Amino acid sequence: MSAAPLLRLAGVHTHLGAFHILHGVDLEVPEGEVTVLLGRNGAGKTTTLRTIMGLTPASAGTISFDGQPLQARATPDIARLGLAYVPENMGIFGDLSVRENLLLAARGARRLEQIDAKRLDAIFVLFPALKTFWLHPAGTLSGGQKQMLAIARALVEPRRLLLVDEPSKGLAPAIVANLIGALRDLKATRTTLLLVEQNFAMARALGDGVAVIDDGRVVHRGRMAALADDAALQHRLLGLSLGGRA
Amino acid sequence: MTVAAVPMTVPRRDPWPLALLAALALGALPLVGSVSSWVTLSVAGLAMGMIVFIVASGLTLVFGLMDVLNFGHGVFIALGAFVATSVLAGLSDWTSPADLARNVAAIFVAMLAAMALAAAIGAAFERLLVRPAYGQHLKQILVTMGGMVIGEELIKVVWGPAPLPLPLPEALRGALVLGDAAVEKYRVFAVAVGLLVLAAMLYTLNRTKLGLLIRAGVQDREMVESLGYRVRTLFVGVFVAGSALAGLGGVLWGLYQQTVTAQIGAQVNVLIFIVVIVGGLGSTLGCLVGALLVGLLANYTGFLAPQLAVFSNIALMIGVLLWRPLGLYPVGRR
Amino acid sequence: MWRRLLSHDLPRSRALAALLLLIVLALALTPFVLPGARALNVAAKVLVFIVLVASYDLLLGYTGIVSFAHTMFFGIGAYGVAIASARLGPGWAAVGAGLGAALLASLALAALIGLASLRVRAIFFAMITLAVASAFQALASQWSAFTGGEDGLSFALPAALQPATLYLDEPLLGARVDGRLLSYAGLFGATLVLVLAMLRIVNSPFGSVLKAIRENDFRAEALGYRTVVYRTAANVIAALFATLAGAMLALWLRYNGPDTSLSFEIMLDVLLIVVIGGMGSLYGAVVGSVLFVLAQSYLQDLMRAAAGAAEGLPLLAALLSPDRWLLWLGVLFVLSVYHFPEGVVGRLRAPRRPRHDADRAPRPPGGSR
Amino acid sequence: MLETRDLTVRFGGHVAVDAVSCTFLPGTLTAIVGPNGAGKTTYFNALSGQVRASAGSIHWRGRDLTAQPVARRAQGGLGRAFQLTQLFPNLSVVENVRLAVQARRREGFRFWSVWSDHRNTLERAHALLERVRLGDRAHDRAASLPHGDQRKLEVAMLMAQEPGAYLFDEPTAGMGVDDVPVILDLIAALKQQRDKVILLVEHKLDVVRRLADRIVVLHNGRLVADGPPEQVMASPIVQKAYLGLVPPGEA
Repeated sequence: MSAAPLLRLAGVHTHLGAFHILHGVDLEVPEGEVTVLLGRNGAGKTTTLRTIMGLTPASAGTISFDGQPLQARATPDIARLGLAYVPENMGIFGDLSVRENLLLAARGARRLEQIDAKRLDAIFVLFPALKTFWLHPAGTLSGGQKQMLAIARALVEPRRLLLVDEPSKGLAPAIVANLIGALRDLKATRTTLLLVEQNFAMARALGDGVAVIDDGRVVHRGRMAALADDAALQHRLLGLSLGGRA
Repeated sequence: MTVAAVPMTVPRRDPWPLALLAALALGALPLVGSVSSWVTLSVAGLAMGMIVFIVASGLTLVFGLMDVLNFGHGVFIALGAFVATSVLAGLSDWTSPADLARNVAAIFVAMLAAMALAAAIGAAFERLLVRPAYGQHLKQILVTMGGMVIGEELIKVVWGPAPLPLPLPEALRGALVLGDAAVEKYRVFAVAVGLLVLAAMLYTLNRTKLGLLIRAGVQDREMVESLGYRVRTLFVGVFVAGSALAGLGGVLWGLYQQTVTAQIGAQVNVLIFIVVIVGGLGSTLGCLVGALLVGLLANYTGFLAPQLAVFSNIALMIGVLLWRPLGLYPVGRR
Repeated sequence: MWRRLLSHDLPRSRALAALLLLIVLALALTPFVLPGARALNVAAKVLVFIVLVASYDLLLGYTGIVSFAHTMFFGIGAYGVAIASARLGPGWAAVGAGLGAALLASLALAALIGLASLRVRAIFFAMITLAVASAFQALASQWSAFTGGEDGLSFALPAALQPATLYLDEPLLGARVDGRLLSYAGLFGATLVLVLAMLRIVNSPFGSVLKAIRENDFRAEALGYRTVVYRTAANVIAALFATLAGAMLALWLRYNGPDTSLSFEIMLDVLLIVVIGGMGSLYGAVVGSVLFVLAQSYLQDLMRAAAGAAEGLPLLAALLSPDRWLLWLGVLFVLSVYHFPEGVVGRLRAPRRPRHDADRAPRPPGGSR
Repeated sequence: MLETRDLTVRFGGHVAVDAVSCTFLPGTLTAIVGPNGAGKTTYFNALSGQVRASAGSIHWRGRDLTAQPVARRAQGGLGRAFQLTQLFPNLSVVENVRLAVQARRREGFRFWSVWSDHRNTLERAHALLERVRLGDRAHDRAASLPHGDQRKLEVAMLMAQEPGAYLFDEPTAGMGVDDVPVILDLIAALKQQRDKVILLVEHKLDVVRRLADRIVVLHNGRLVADGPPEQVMASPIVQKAYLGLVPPGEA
């Protein structure tokens, strides 16, 4: 296997009030690759990302990023290490304009001019709609456009790892295809991505490595290509298969 | 399609609350009868509205950003007013001559002193009283109320329990005559200072990174933290700035009333609560419109039906809440 | 017998039961054991505060409603009796009419405020009640023709209660048996009856639903309880008891003014008593009122002595001067909210674990994981 | 009989439930399944009144209750258990259930009787606790119960309401392996009464297979499949919906 993974989770447990959600998650995200985290809903995918970002405290286990422990750090400090997080509900600042959302995401820039022009143009090429509604409050954008803005915010400054939570959720097929194209271009720049997804088509199009999580535990680890060819395995892990535990 | 060719469209603001403000002002004209007294009342209303806005703006941002409701915010108003009495008394050689430049300079020194002290006490107030009660509204209400009482009593210890006079500097006494309408000089000054503070605030909120952070934090605190900003320290900054603004407002309110008592904070506290409710918690624009509505209404009813003036604020609050239960400009809570 | 009388809400702690018994006896025997007017006034103030604070805890401790309008209803009761007696002349008819009118006014106002809680969040409701109460206070001092303005209204009591009326020639157990004693007895009796009535209400099915609303009003609604109706009823009941407490105060003082029955300081006293006594139990109001009024009356003497001793240091003297006692009240209040949340009763009942945390934020409604 | 006609729920631009028409007959247990964000919980919230329907209507026992508030629907016999446990944390376990029984018997608005004098209400509460095997924890604080027991308490409160329609929202979520059968037996016993409409949102498909007479599959807020378990499980549309390959609408 290549050098030590950029991100590693070992035996991570989390509790949300009385709920015990993650039951010892082990996960590795190699640098420069897209790792897809698949699983039925309620399996703990979103909680895994929130735990990495420190939004939900891990009650046990270790999380290390580039060799540094994360579980003791506060969310802002984790983000400053170079992690970007695109939450399931996109976390758009509705009252702020598209321009202001992006300016805010560029922590190093005090004014728009200080943002790397090349990156901004690349974003506009990926997501032209953001240029059209540049001055509009982000709240007035459509679902797909909001998703594009959420991802654009993660690209406005170089980040070492992008955590993206179900970008395809609630989007029309045409927009999903568009999104896959955009993320594929991003993948070409060898950006490390941990993608949580239910949409198998998107997962297959983008994923290098894959981990399947169920009831708070990683139940399968492997290469996306292998899983894509093995229909039986897909059904057992993800579909309406009648097997599975009580 | 090259990037440059992509057309840009411009957004539109919600006009209704501003229309309400205009309707109130114009509606009062026929009732008041003479244009001159309408002008006098309107300027008085604007002045009062501006001062209340300065004080209330800190409170609404603090709530918007960290869901903290400071029932003791009024104590900083009293603090500002009393500081003004000491400073202006000390600078009597600047305030007694009818030299506008010196008078205004004296007031600005008083304002700076009031803001500095209010900021320092604000930091202590946040550290001791507010921080241990994050997220627990009942405890916040009780503890900040206790903070108000302690603040008032400490002021009495330092400045004595009796009300103190806060005379206007010479050049700001009396009224300007515009046509046949008499407009008090100090009120024009108060409106001017109010506009200055408003401009500075709008510039900060809309043109600077700090302002973006505050507005975004009010919307979605977790997302702002996920972008790498420490919202907790941002909040303490906003709390201290809010206290300083209340101190500044205290100076203006003290001069407006011309006498200063320790209970000044408690009286104004109720007024700024109404303004913050009417405007919409967490919204600066809402706070401005709410403050102007309260200021104008208070002066108009004070002239037309003094007996009912007390209830004009309550009626306004109930009216707005029936129309928009979350206030004029509800901040979209995610 | 005890169980039925206390509506099965026993003190559940020997120490608390002993304390309550001691308080009842002390209040009953004050006129005989400590004749002087001062002790009697302190005891009467305790009785009035017990009823006022118990009714407030019905809202804050049992239903979880924060309202600052409680002193308004207290004032309405006091003014009702004062205005009626001043205008219609002393006599039970005037007192009855004044009290009746006050109760009606409080009922209407409380129902109105209760319905307002339908549309707005808890914090807004607290702010709205603060605004309404302050407007009412301003009104009371403005309508001087009607309310006697800033200096208030003095009035004569019905003949039976006047100190001049003598019932027995020689004193009974050391106390002159006159109208004054009858007034005190009336006050004591009324307090006993009202507190037992409130005890019954909080232990009735209605009371159990109030506690459910405090704990999780979302779930109470899902069970089928129309929480707005219960909240409004709680507001009305608490207001009526506060009105009665106001009337009791006016009858005892033979005077009523904005500072004695409407000032914000009274609201602060009520808040402190409820917190120190212990929220969520009427016994908290009883114990808290006694502790508070005793502290208020005798602490000032203590501070006067201390201020005298600290004559040399101006700042220290100013800090300890009796009229700054509100400063120490405030400090005590903040410390007890943080470090003594369960109050005296809570600590006596379950020394280790706080009985409940009245402001625990309920879980957000049915969002998915 | 519970029925929704073109029930639609919109949050701003996002359509969570898209014109779902469905009829649920007494004596049947219908499982509602679907991938994340399919609108299952939103559909439930619209039925029980937590969320207002943007369009369409809801009918229960012949009455249109689309505009009725939550409490009135509960009184009308629509009982709901929540995915995120909703209890009265500081009240005792038996008090939680007693409040539900008291609500069912409309005895809430009584001021003068002492609550413990209503023996039958209290006994009914204790009996229900026995059925969910929480009899020995009656006087503990509800918040002190472990998660699995809290879910059992939630089910006991729902049964105390004796509703005509039971809406279970993932009743066995996060429950220990030995607790699940207790709940499943309870739900199965309810089915035996033949006159109850039972709806169940559930991810554990073996639970669904064991209890459901009928399965309704929601995807992106739309009803994509409705029928007996074997037929629905086997249908390719549903398989794809679950895998998110192709939204069936365009299949």
